[in-house]
Amino acid sequence: MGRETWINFAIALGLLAVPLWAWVADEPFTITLATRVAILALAGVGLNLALGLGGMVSLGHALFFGIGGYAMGILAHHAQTFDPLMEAPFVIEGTKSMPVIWLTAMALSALAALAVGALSLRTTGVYFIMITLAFGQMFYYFAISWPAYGGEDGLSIYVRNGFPGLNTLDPIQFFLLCYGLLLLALFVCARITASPFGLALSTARQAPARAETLGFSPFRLRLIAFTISGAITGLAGALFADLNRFVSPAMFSWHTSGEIMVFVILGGVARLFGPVAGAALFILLEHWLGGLSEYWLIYLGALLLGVVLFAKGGLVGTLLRGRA
Amino acid sequence: MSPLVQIEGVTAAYGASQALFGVDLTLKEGGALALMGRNGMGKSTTLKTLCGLLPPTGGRVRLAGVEITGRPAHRIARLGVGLVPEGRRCFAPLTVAENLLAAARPGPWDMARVGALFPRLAERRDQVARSLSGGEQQMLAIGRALMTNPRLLVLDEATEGLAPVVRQEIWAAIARLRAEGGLSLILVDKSLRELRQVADTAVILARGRTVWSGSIDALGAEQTNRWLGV
Amino acid sequence: DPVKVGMITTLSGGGAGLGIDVRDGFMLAVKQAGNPDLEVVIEDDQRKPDIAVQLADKMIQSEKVDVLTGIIFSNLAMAVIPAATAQGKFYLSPNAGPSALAGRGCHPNYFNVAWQNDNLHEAAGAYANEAGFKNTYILAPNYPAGQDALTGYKRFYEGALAGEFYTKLGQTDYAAEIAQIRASGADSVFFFLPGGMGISFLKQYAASGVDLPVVGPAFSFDQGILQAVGEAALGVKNTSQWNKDLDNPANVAFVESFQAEYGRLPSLYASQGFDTANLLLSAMAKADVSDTEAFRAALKEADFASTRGDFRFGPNNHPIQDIYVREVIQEGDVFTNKTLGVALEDRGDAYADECRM
Amino acid sequence: MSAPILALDRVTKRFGALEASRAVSLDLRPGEIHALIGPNGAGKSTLIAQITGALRPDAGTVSLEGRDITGLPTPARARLGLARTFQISQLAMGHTVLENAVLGAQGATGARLSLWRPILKDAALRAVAEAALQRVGLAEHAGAVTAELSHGQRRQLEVAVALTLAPRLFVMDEPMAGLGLEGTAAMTGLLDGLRAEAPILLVEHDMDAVFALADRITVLVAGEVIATGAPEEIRRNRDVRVAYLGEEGP
Amino acid sequence: MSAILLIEQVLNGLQFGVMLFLMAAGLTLVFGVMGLINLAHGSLYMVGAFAAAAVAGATGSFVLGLAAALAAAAAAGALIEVTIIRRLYARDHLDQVLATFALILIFSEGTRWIFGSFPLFLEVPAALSGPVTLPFGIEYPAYRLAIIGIGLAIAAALFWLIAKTRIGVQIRAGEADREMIAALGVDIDRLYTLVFALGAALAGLAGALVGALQSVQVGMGEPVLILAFVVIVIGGIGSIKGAFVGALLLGLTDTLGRTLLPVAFGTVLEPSMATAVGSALASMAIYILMAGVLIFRPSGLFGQS
Ligand SMILES: Nc1ncnc2c1ncn2[C@@H]1O[C@H](COP(=O)(O)OP(=O)(O)OP(=O)(O)O)[C@@H](O)[C@H]1O
Ligand SMILES: Nc1ncnc2c1ncn2[C@@H]1O[C@H](COP(=O)(O)OP(=O)(O)OP(=O)(O)O)[C@@H](O)[C@H]1O
Ligand SMILES: [Mg+2]
Ligand SMILES: [Mg+2]
Repeated sequence: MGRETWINFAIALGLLAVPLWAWVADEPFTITLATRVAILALAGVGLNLALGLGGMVSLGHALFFGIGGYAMGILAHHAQTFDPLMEAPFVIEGTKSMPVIWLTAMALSALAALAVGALSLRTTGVYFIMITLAFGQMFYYFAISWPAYGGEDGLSIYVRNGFPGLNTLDPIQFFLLCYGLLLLALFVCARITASPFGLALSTARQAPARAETLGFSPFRLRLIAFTISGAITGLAGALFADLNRFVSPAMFSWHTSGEIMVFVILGGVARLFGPVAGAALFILLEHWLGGLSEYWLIYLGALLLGVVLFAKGGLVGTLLRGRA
Repeated sequence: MSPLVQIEGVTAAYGASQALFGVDLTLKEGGALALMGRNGMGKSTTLKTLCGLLPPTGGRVRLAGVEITGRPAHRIARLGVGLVPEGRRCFAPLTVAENLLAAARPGPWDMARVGALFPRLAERRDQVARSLSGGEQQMLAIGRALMTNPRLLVLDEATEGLAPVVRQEIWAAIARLRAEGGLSLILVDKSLRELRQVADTAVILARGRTVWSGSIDALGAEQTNRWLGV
Repeated sequence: DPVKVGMITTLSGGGAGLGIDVRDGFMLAVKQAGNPDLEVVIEDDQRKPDIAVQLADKMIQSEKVDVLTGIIFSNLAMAVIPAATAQGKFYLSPNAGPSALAGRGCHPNYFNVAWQNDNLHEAAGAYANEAGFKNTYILAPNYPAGQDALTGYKRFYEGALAGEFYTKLGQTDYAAEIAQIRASGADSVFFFLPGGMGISFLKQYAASGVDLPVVGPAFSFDQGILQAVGEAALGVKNTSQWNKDLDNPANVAFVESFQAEYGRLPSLYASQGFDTANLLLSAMAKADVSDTEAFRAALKEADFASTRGDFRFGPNNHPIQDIYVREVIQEGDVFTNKTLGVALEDRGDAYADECRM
Repeated sequence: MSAPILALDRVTKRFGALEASRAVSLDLRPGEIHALIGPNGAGKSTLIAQITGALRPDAGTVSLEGRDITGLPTPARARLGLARTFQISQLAMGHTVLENAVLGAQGATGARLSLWRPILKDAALRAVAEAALQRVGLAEHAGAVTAELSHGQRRQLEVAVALTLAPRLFVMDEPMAGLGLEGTAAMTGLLDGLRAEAPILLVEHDMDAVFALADRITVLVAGEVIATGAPEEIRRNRDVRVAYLGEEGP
Repeated sequence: MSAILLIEQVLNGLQFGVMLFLMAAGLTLVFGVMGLINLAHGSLYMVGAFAAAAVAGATGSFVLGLAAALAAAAAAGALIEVTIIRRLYARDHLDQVLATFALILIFSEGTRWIFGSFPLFLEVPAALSGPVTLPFGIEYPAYRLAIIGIGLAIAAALFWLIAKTRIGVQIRAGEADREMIAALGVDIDRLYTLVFALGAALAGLAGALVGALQSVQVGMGEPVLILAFVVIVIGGIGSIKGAFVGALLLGLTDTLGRTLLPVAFGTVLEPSMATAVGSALASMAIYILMAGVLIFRPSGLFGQS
């Protein structure tokens, strides 16, 4: 096994060990934090597919995160109030079943990613960053002012959704569920990276003209990757909503996009476990520094700055170099 | 009088990988030196250390007796070193005129004189560099270096990718620059024949070291065979 | 038994001023009471709903608090309160009072110590009738609180509307709206634009030369903000359940001690924080927090000296109180408010009927 | 005479006032190396861009084995068997040498891209890729990251990737550029052997190589074909000597 | 809606556009010309506003406040350029986004630490307060007219600086190839520090000018930053002309969208519904505009592809 594999293994194990310890020690909040890490890492894994492998610097992934969140919120809200989502031409009922919600969230965010990608991928570089930001902002303002599902106040879901055979209200069980999905997504991403598609995609990132002369259309490759990326981030959004039992337009805000991007960069762009390491570090910092001072954001800023300037390749990259 | 360029035991590295292991080179004022060697032997790297684009990790570089080792590139350039880099590196979004203007410093070389040397550039004054053909870009790179009014012109593969006529034109231009005097040259090129006509001394590099130096006339079949593969 | 309070409030970023005032007011009362049984943990929500939820989880799961309080903004309140009360915790709201939690979503463990969100707007509507406004132009940002504001105003206002306008949330340039107002033939303006939006609007309104009378809720005219608006606000009427010149002993003492402690005049929010802490202390004196029923009943009695005078809870645990009209004045070089009179007496709220608990 | 693989018929391209291709007609027949030479700025790269699909001609047609491909995008042309090398290496610098070659082999199959099966585990593709690397002499560098290759090795890899496509024809833009004397000789040998597999349209300024390799030469000046013919005819052509080769030409 | 009102709204749109241009000008300098995504540009805007408010408050002079804004923002800009930004030019956009995102945190909380959490006061100078009467009886705030004037002057000066001067050419050359321009004898480091400080000073000036109309508070730079990005992306990055056209387009779209859309919907929907839908759409209008422009012109109106 390569060095990176060992690091990945250690990260995965660490993320599992901490909440298990917390479970034994009866520290439910630590489990909640770990769940948060797993879910945000999942969002980052989604972004990393577009960003790291495909070179698409999207500052609009909050859009998919939010769509996933609202898919959960709206379905659960209708199940909670017992009025169907739609009556004509056929009835769609709300649901509290996680698998159904997940599939819906992924399908909707994939669809959104397909549409946004088809339009945005005509641009490149900074323009791409900004057009994705613009699409995110459109949804943000729409969600704020659209009164049907709470507008800026958001939607509260009083009881966490269910998964067959599990008690999702038990923090450790919900954690394991999220953790399992994270590992699954990581596995899928690893396979995609090693697949012909993945190789063609990263060739299209590094030398687009080369990909074309081998018969691959960079646009199509990117669009497919962007769609998958959106679906994964959408799934994370649905889980995040379930963790908080609440959705709000804040999920659509550009800060959210920025934070997901920060996880990826902090951990190491295009590193399989980069987003996991990044999300874990970020949540830890937020948790610890928050208690230090009212002006803790200054320290967070300084730390982030330090990472960009002095730890190229993010956390995973630095670990790799440190041992080399 | 101290020589114009004196490089002694220079070593240099790209990150962790060392590229130069001890390069020595001397060029007298008004001379023309051919720097030779196979691909990847350190010719361009040597020129980068001379121009300040890559700080040497050891050894010394002197220009007209002044030690310039490790000085920033713009300081060295202002001492009169004009670089025509490998791969042209024209400012792609700028027009021909702007490319020349960006480099201009007072002296005999100005827009008009460069235009006279390369009429094709004068015709394309307002075309952006990225849409120039390869040869046109090469001319622009030379013109741009001349606009700094250097006392030493460093040409790294200045005729790469040029049509034979243009190549001849450029060699003729180089020869003219030489004949007018005042300008010293360091040349890297793969055409031995032309180098022999223009240069007076030669230095051969292999694996980042000076392995041979002397008058270009002393460069015989044995050396070219052994160090250049012809 | 000791009571542990978790305060989640906004201490950094944009809305930090409000959270800091609530915290300072609250802690002043805690300090004055000197009750060793009361412990307070304070955390910053950064005005982000998901952070607020995470902090609430932390307070409940790992700090094991009994009572939560502190949230400033309605959207954060919606994220935290239903879950907290569902887990058997008490929530005392020092500021936000979204209608969803006053009506069908009310809960016996949720007490609002400030107002229901509509209250100050309703009072503005009532004042408008009194002032003889016949044709008001009303505007608010396009989000739920803004929509509620206009609804609240219209609930009591009897005149006609010269126009009804929703601005973008966070908008800072109001030239277009001011031009609409000028052209609308209105005889008065009602606006709800909290925070920086209100400051911008008032400055620009003053410079525009339109001089129709303006009325609004206290949020854009409060102590923390007025200095930044300056003369542009002079003379504007605004509605509030509290003012620093209210002449009751609790308030006089509060204003004095707050100034002594923090070196600035207290704001609306500070008074709400102060009242919230005193409500909690009054309940602690009567019942043990581990006896939920008794503690709840003790809270409901609201047996404390409120800085705003009479204070009691309605059937949905929201205040029934007087709401005053104030005018912005200048005292030396400080801009502040003077109470003019009562706009709505013993006002409860419009949603109490929907509350079943 | 066998039917041409590639045929250009009065291809015209304008950039504003400049006519970069003026009714250019030329063809490429099986088994030949057809060199395209001309002064800098004559329009060679522009013509190549129109052949490969990066630019669309304003008028005229490009056809491949009798089929009109003027409107096809680059990837579609590649799938029809058009392989090109670039004047400036276009390689995935972060990938290994083998990965660059394997992707070419994948492209040659024309199969839909799997998102699941690891490409390096595909023995058939690997065999094609390794054979191509072997031929250009890069076999022992298969595991190296491309960014670590020397300039000359990158040029070799360019050719190897083109080889993996098992194309109907090669279009090569200055494959000798930046190669040393030794490298040029090696590349000349390689191209010489290649023509048996598929014809080559070769743009090159190295006249020694051109005259050593070409079966036919077309000379482009100011966007216009001024001569086409066997190397000897071209060498003797007065116009060509004036416009391109110069009096001291080989 | 009457014709006079419509004219007035167009004027408002133009004025908002010019205001946006003031904010976008510095950003496009740094962002387009030096190839750096500076999310912290909004922070420099905030620094200008706070400096102006503090100094104007202490001295009572708006002009001194403006000078302080220019100086403080330029100094802050030069400081971060030398210590941090300089290391980012060679990095990809991603690193730039993260590093300048971190700078936002530091600036915002640092400002709050120094000035507290409450908005500061900054007033329009007495000479320019109140309205002036324009033809057709339009009453228009004098201060806003002054902003239009300043904005136009700055637009012209910048355009000249970048397109026509040797320094401008060298800056652009430096963006294309930093190492090369240094090898030609230009001290690109110092040049970039100057340009960055100039961009920062423009942001500070904008902050101070606009701060007198709006609220001077922590975080005031963020919404502006996004708008400014939208402006320069619509116009085409690196083009001062593009920033100018983009700003006016955006100002008009936003202002007219805000006022006309609710009216337009009022013809088909009941009034309160129409205002809600109309203003919801209006708040998205500029982003729709930007997406539309980019879909048809992927590198903006005046950008080079
Ligand atoms: N930017 C770089 N990063 C890392 N290594 C480099 C870099 N540039 C050159 N090298 C390495 O340094 C060594 C010397 O390279 P240099 O470019 O000086 O050779 P050269 O003699 O100019 O060759 P050529 O004739 O191909 O231009 C080579 O081994 C090369 O691989
Ligand atoms: N996009 C463009 N816009 C304007 N002019 C262009 C553009 N692309 C190429 N040209 C011009 O068209 C002419 C032909 O250029 P091309 O690159 O095809 O020449 P070439 O024959 O390949 O030259 P070289 O051998 O130097 O590479 C040149 O004069 C060039 O300046
Ligand atoms: Mg070289
Ligand atoms: Mg060419």
